[in-house]
Amino acid sequence: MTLALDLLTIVGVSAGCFFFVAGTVGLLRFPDALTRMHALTKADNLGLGLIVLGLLPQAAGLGHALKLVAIWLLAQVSAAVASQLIAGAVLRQRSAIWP
Amino acid sequence: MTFSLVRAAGFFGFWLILTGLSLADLAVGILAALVAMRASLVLLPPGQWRPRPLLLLRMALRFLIQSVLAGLDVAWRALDPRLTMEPGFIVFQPRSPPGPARNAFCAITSLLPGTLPCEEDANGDLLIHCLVVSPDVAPQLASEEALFLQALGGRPDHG
Amino acid sequence: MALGFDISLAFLVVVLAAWTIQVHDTYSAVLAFVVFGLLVALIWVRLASVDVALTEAAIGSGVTGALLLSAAALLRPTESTVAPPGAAWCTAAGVVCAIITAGLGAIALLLPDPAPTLAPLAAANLPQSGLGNPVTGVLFVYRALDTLLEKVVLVLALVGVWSLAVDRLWGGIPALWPATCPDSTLTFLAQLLPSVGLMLGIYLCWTGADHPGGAFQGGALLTAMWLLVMLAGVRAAPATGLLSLRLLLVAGPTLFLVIGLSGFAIAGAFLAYPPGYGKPLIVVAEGALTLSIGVTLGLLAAGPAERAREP
Amino acid sequence: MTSTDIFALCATTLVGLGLFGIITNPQPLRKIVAFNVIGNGVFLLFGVVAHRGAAAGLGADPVPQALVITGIVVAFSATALAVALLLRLAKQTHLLTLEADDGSDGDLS
Repeated sequence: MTLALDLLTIVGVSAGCFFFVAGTVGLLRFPDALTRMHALTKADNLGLGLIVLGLLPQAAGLGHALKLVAIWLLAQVSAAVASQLIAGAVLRQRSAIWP
Repeated sequence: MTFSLVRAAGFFGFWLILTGLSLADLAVGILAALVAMRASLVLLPPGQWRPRPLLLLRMALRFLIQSVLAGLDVAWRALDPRLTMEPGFIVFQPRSPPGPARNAFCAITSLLPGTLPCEEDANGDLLIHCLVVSPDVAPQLASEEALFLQALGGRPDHG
Repeated sequence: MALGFDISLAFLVVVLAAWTIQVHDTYSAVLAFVVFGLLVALIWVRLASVDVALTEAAIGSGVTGALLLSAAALLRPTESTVAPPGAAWCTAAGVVCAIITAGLGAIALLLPDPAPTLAPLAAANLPQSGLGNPVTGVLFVYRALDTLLEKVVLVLALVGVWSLAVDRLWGGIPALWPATCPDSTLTFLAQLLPSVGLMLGIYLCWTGADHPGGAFQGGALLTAMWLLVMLAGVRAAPATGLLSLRLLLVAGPTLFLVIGLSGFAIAGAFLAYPPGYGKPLIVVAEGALTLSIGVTLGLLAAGPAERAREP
Repeated sequence: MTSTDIFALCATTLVGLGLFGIITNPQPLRKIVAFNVIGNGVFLLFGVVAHRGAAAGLGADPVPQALVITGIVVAFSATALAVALLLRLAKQTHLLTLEADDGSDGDLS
């Protein structure tokens, strides 16, 4: 049983790291600021979710597990809002240069 | 009244997550929950929404799957050597009234596959940046929004 | 494995610091400084000082970052007017700084072994205070005078900032640039997050007696939430002349001072706690201090009054 | 070479980098940022000393930790005061150097 749980952790955390790497690759390869925001928010959100999922079996009790989930939710809200704020700022800057 | 109580109970639940069950923490927890409820009522007064728990749960599940798809989609595009995408903007006319409901919908949209709301123009239309521009995006968003409004319990034709 | 992690962490921190110093654009420098602060907080975790890590992340990186970012945005138009110093001057400065770094490094590596420490003393006397967190113990029992004076420094700094307002605006409203779009997702965040942040602030303050956390960390969280609400334009910044605001500012230090003075009567010394009442008194003082610190830090970041008070 | 030594060297490098920034960067705001980098270096040195003094079941000596917490807060208030002074200076003179000016006063309204 412990082995299965550890295996879940290893798989979850590795998959999470993979998505973080993919998000970073997107950040470097995508052509402009707006497409990069897609890469960062969506891939990192899934990456963090998978890491949290992987860490759940290692949590000492329900309280700890729920704390981990709360971290993910808060990060998700902040990622969603921050990406839109940056996108808005990019657009305003563009329209200032090419009105 | 019941609405405030539901919020206070939610905050108290959050406190229990933070501290665990222990008697000494409970008094402070109740105080903290009341403070948080007061703040949340001041900042976000209850509207005329009647949230439906079951529909909300279904939407949360759908959103979870969609955000997994969004992550996969972006990761695939980033790692694909051909870098296939046709970025561009679409204009979306939201049916949700301006305010918390529309803002919440924007926040959800930014985590759905391929869409990122950028700004709201003078007519209240949303400018949405898409990784792949296609005529399917707007109807898809409209159906997401209808689900969202249904779960919130508002009338979709409102506003 | 752990050593490899530490080396890459230290390397990243140094690179970010160099970037902060050298990059041309001030705004980018400040952004790099914020990331730098967060990574320094990670170093604090590696140095087994979680209380400091929380403070560094919240105040050293977060609130300082917000303050510096707004200043960088305001000063951007004036940036290009300044000429950099010549190459000879930079080389000389570089040599001097390298010598200082090398000297400090040698001293740091040649520190006496075993290191002198007050940890056993602090640990042995901790049970008397009823607290579980040794850092809170040091802050509120052994070095309580430092902590009290520090609150006074915070208030004095705020008096200094406020006195930079033009005379006729004294007691007016600080200029926090409001959000660019009146009703946006930022508004939503400012409506949703503060209640959760308030709970976390109270939690950090309350748990600080026994676990990492405390008045500074909790107060900084309150500050962050308040700044968010003001910046999103959900609530306006308060007039600095408001009596209730000023009472909030001094409530924490005053209560702490009263507890300290009453120590003369009930425990025979300034800032002494009667046996058995240490923890409750400290928790009460910490609660009031958290509120005062939160308000003070927020007003420090908001700056002097720049608009007249509405009559 | 232990982790603590690595962080000690990191801290001293930060002090040197910050000092270099204060000397060579002509813009006052950059000097304030550099001052904060120095501050972080000094605090980290305290942290190294605290970590070396780990004993009695504590991961680090709590006394330097408490001093650093106090220090971070005081550094923030100093930064806030400096930034406020700087913004006022910029508003008053429309200039942004600490160089002696040519005698012509700015707009002192």
